Amino acid sequence: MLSVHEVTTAYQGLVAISSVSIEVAKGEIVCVAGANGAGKSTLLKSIAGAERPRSGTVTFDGIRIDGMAQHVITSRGIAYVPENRRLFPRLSVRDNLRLGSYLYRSEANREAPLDLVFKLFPRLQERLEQRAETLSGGEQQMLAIGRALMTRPRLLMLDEPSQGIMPKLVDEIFQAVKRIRDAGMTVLIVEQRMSECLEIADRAYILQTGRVLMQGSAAEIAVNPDVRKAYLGL
Amino acid sequence: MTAETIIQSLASGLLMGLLYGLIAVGLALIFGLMDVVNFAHGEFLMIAMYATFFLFAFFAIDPLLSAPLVAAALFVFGAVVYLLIVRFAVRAKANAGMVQIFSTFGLAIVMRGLAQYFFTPDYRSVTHSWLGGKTVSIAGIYLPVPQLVGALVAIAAFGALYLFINRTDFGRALEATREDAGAVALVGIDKNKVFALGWGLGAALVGLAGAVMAIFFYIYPDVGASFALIAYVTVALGGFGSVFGAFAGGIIVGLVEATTAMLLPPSLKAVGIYAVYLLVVFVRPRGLFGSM
Amino acid sequence: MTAPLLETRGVWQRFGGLVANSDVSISVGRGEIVGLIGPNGAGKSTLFNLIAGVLPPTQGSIIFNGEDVTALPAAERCQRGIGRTFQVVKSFETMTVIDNVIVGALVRTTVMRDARRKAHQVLEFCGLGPRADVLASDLVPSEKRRLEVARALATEPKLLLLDEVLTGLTPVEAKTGVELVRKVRDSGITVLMVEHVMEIVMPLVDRAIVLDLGKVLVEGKPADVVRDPKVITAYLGDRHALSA
Amino acid sequence: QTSEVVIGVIYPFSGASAQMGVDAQKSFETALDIINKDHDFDLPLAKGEGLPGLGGAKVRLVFADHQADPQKGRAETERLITQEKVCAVVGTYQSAVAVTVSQICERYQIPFISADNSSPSLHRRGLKFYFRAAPHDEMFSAAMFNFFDAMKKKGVKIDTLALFHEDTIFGTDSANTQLKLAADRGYKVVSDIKYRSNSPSLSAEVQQLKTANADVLMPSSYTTDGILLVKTMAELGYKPNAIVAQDAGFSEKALYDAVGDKLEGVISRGSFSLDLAAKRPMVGKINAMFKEKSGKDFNDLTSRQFMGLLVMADAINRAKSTDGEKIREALVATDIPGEQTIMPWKRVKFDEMGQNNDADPVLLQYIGGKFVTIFPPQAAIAEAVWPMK
Amino acid sequence: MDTAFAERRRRDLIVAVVLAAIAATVPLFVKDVYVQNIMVLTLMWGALSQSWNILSGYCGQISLGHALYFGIGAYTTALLFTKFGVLPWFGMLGGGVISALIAMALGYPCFRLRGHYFVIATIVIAEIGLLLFHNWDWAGAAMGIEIPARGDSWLKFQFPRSKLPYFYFALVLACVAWLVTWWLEDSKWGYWWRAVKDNPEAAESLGVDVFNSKMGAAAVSAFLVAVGGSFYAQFVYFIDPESVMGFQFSLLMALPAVLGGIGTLWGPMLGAVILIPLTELTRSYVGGSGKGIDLIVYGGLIIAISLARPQGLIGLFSFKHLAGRLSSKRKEAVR
Ligand SMILES: Nc1ncnc2c1ncn2[C@@H]1O[C@H](COP(=O)(O)OP(=O)(O)OP(=O)(O)O)[C@@H](O)[C@H]1O
Ligand SMILES: Nc1ncnc2c1ncn2[C@@H]1O[C@H](COP(=O)(O)OP(=O)(O)OP(=O)(O)O)[C@@H](O)[C@H]1O
Ligand SMILES: [Mg+2]
Ligand SMILES: [Mg+2]
Repeated sequence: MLSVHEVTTAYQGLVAISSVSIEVAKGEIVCVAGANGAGKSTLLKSIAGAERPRSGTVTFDGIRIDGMAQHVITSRGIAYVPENRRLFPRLSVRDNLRLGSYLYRSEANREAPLDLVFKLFPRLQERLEQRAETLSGGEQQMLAIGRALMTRPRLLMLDEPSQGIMPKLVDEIFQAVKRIRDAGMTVLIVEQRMSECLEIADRAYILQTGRVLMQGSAAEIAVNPDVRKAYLGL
Repeated sequence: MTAETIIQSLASGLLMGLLYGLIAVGLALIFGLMDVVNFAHGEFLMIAMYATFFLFAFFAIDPLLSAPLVAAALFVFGAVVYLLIVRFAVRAKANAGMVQIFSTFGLAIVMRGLAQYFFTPDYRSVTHSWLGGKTVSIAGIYLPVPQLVGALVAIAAFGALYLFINRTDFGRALEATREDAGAVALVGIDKNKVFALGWGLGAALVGLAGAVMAIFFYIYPDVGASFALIAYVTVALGGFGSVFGAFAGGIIVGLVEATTAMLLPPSLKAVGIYAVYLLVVFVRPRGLFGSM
Repeated sequence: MTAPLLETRGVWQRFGGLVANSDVSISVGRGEIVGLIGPNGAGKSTLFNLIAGVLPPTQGSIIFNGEDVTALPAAERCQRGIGRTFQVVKSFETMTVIDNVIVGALVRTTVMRDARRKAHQVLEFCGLGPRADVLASDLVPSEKRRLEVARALATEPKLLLLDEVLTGLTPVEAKTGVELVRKVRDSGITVLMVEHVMEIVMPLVDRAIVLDLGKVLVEGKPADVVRDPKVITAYLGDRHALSA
Repeated sequence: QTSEVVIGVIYPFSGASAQMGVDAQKSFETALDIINKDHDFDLPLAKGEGLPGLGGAKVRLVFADHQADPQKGRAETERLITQEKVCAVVGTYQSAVAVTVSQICERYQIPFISADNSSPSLHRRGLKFYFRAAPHDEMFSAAMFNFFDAMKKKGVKIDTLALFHEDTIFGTDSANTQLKLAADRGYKVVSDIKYRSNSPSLSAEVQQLKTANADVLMPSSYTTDGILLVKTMAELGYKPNAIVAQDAGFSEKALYDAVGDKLEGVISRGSFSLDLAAKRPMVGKINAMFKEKSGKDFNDLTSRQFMGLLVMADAINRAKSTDGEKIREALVATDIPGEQTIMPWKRVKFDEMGQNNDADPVLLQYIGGKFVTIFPPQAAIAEAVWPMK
Repeated sequence: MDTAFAERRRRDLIVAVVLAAIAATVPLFVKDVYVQNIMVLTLMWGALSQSWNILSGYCGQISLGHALYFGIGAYTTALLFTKFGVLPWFGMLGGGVISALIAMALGYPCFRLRGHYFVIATIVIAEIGLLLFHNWDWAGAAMGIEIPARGDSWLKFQFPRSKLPYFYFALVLACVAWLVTWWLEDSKWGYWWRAVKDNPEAAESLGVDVFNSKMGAAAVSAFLVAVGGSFYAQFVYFIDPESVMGFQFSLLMALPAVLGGIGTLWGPMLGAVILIPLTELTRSYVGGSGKGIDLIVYGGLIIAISLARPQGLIGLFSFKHLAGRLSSKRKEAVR
């Protein structure tokens, strides 16, 4: 479904990822892990169109999307939840969610995803009229994921969704990701909580200083001794 | 001072206030809601008035009829200004506010220069129009018809804008783009399209105002300057982000102006407006109804 | 036992109808590392804001170092020795990393040379040394959080309030973070920290306070706290119940 | 001998009063045409080409824009003198700018003709190089009060006056003079309204005028405010017995184009009147020349500008030199009889302060779409219509 | 330690000294008074903009009402001199002090305001000042004040015949404004101001006295601007409310800083050096046509510069800023 081929992206000449290739098949949950600064976020940005790759190609459903404007990529069915969330701070929770479904502006289209969001994060339903900026850190994270779901994506990309989320909910989020996948979406997820993430993922990639260090099924990666030592701290 | 004088003054003030509102409604959208500074607002009004004038002078189209035409022309103009100039100004991350101020200030100067070049600095007026010079008098209180119509247009424009902003997804998209122009792409919104439409709409509202103003006001390249500051104060007084605020702001400005002129030498009547603005924001730093 | 460094006495914070903190009374002793945990939206960051003086509490008082600081503005509390980080980072974006930290150092000295030296020390301490001359806006999120810590440390606080500064780190890196906090404590600074990652909190803190729905739910040794059924249902969830 | 004489002309060519500058430009070009080409008018320098005193040297004008800013006026004057080497300067429309322009001219010993500034304080500053051929506001206002006195003698009731003036130098000066004259001659000023120029609305002001309901309304306003004033008066149903205006906006074509229908019978002071053409046919012909350039008839301002340049050129011609001091001497010696002007003046002759006291102002009344002279009696060609319409 | 930083500051100072020295010799070669006039204005606007930059550039409190302080400086000097014979040197100080006090008195309520509310408050306050002076008969009202000039005098700071003394005074003024900025930039105040501009809440948490930082910036800024105003009165010999307090003045004070680089040490001077000659020359050489071409050229250039270099022209002179600009272009994209 998504194919990233030999993508190199740089910030002002500083290469953040170089010749990274990954594949995501329809219905998969793919986890990308790696140390801080390894280039995980950069990879997602390059796919989402927030950064323009210097070279390489990104294809989504057989169509090249690198070089497309970010909003066009979103409208093609890729939802991206960035690390810093980028909510609309002075708009209410309700408006943030409504904007998520801007592309499918009809109440009928809204209901299903909205139900999903409220089922995943009932807290949001209690906070509908509150401004996004006054939400607690964790609530903001829920809203960011919720908003992305409202775009009815086929591919959902999450950058460290567990950040700032309480333990009980972390599990729920990963379970939610699973349910999201079961609802027909594909998920590409960047996570530090590798052990939890690998539990739900089908496949995983490990990045190191801008390159793919390792790839394989989640189960393989999870038992790999190097990974356990270097990334799981075991 | 007789009661009649006072009532007449307040009535005139109210009408004038609604006109200020009409002039400010476009600004309430661009400046108030979209949070983009447009220092050329007065010049937008100026070209709208010229457009009305020339439609009248060459094709004998009455301002009432030409108002939609002028609004449409201004819509295009506003969108083009956004795409050619403002788009780049809002993109500046560092001191975006100043960049907006000065690029639109530059635009204002250019527009005045162009108006002078093409239209000469002569003072123009729409001499005969259906409404021009007509007055209704109720119990000794005179209400000029053009201003009355202007007031109605103002109320309609505010109502429409209010519904548009608060009831449509486009309105929400506009606000979202203001909040974080980079993030709207995350929900598939093209910020340039949204903002170009917003500017077009704002300018179209100025076009309406210009058509109404042309009925009873003189027209020359610098005419916008007289209204620009008042429009700014009107929007800020009502509070950023609030359409209703700008409407209320206009009425308050008109009434305060009329009242001040009764109490102080008329040359100081603007002081009343400014003082009320200061008082309001000192007490409520977000203006009367502002959300930002 | 000496008087605690920080005490909140019956602190309330309401936002309209919402009660973010209700009757919170906690105390933090000198030299302690105290963990403040609790569900999302429990009112932890709000409590930090009350302690640091961003907001005046609706009710209640805050005693720091034996002095009632409830009425003091944030800047003066900083001078008294309360340093804090923001959960949603607030760097000075147009300034370089070193300049960000110098702002903090200037509370203690007005001699620029000293402030600069101090700032460099702190940056090294936090591992941001090589990024000193980068604009803060160019930092990645995890670096920004470290900058928050560095800035706060530069004010030479007696009490440091850390709001989720160790999130987003791989377990290995989190370990370095944990070491950092220990070093901070060893240099004589008392730490009150919010963190959701139990693997970090549990080994690090001397004591944990659990907030739920704005109230103190439980308080005690970390090992006891994580076993508390109330904490498990409200906060940790079943997985942790098993592992504990 | 010099083949070219350069004169600086300094006006607002951009900004709110750009129109004045542009009209002035046309007027000066008309005067230039008369000086440089051969015309059969009984005007100084009309016959023959150029300045005979300087071997037929042609006059060239350099226009400079002061944007109504005294500092810029000063800088431009300096530039004209030092770079363009002008030997004389004519200006400026705004009185505030005339202050600094005349200072600079004084400093460089270059004669300055204040063609159309009417602020009375200007010539009283002990300047040697300052000249004004036209009347100033005191003279204008005096003429108005003479007229009132005369009307009263005829039994017209004129007791109360309402002043309506803008808040820059022109309006302030004018109102001060009128207040003083009113006090001296026993008229009661029932309303003295100073308003901010270019106000977006004048309803409050007009309301006060209406309440005061004086026998005569005396506005001192520029074109923009004049138009708005008249419209607002109509809207609020205020119709004064008489309006006697201090020129400015009330001599502008734009104002009559806009609201002429509401101004039947308005009286304005002026120094020019087209009906002089009946007595002096060249006035009509010169007016036609100007109209061809500008599309407008001469008005009070443009006629004064026209005369300003002519007087200056005449002095340079008689000085037979472009030396400032010599020109000044020639200006001091100026004595042009009224018939050799396009104005209803007695003559052009400067007093020791550089003011021409023989420039009799006239009062004109707007009747049937044009102005007729109604005062003073020796210049009048019609009786005043009172009350207006 | 941090020698690079110390090095850069020293280099700035040396460059400034060299530039000032070069500037000081220019009038020896350029005798044309018109050009000299432009140089005086350039230095004056540079100094004004540099002073404006302290409050608005460094401290981030955008004021479009600085004409008020300019006017107060001009009026204090002119009134003291014409009414009481007080020498302009004292008037200059007096005007500066009065302006600084007024700035603080106004800052007291205004600094609570943020963003556009603040900007509009500054505009409106200056406008009130303008209207009051317009109607204040004792101060000449609309008639303005003409300062009688009778021959050269350093005591009275009057030189009807020469521009040089004005030039050197303006040069000193510009140098003082620059030095004050240079000095403050690496002081507690400088850091506080920038912190307040970027994020007042974070600044407070780091012990920054936000309110007093703004007050300090306002006072310094107003003082220097008022000195500039009083210089202007002496230079032009005539002031009236419109010509020293008009809104245009406030804008023009900000413009060089914005074009050159707001909140930077060199931006205002650089902006003035480009903008002022441009303004003067377009007006002088195309303004006389009456067709508004000067406006088109001038306005077009402002648009072009402010869009092409939103960070200011100063970026052209420094690689670091150049890099910063490139990155900021992308910043809007989601990270
Ligand atoms: N805006 C930027 N400007 C300059 N360099 C950047 C920028 N963003 C990221 N980088 C650099 O690119 C590299 C990869 O960053 P990236 O954010 O992709 O890493 P990451 O794997 O997501 O790390 P983390 O786990 O901390 O989120 C890092 O070295 C970082 O310093
Ligand atoms: N200014 C405000 N107005 C209204 N509600 C607010 C405001 N600030 C916080 N809240 C609400 O108060 C509650 C407590 O928020 P707080 O930020 O203290 O939570 P927290 O414990 O830090 O949560 P997290 O772990 O998710 O960061 C939340 O529900 C939040 O939505
Ligand atoms: Mg990342
Ligand atoms: Mg929190």
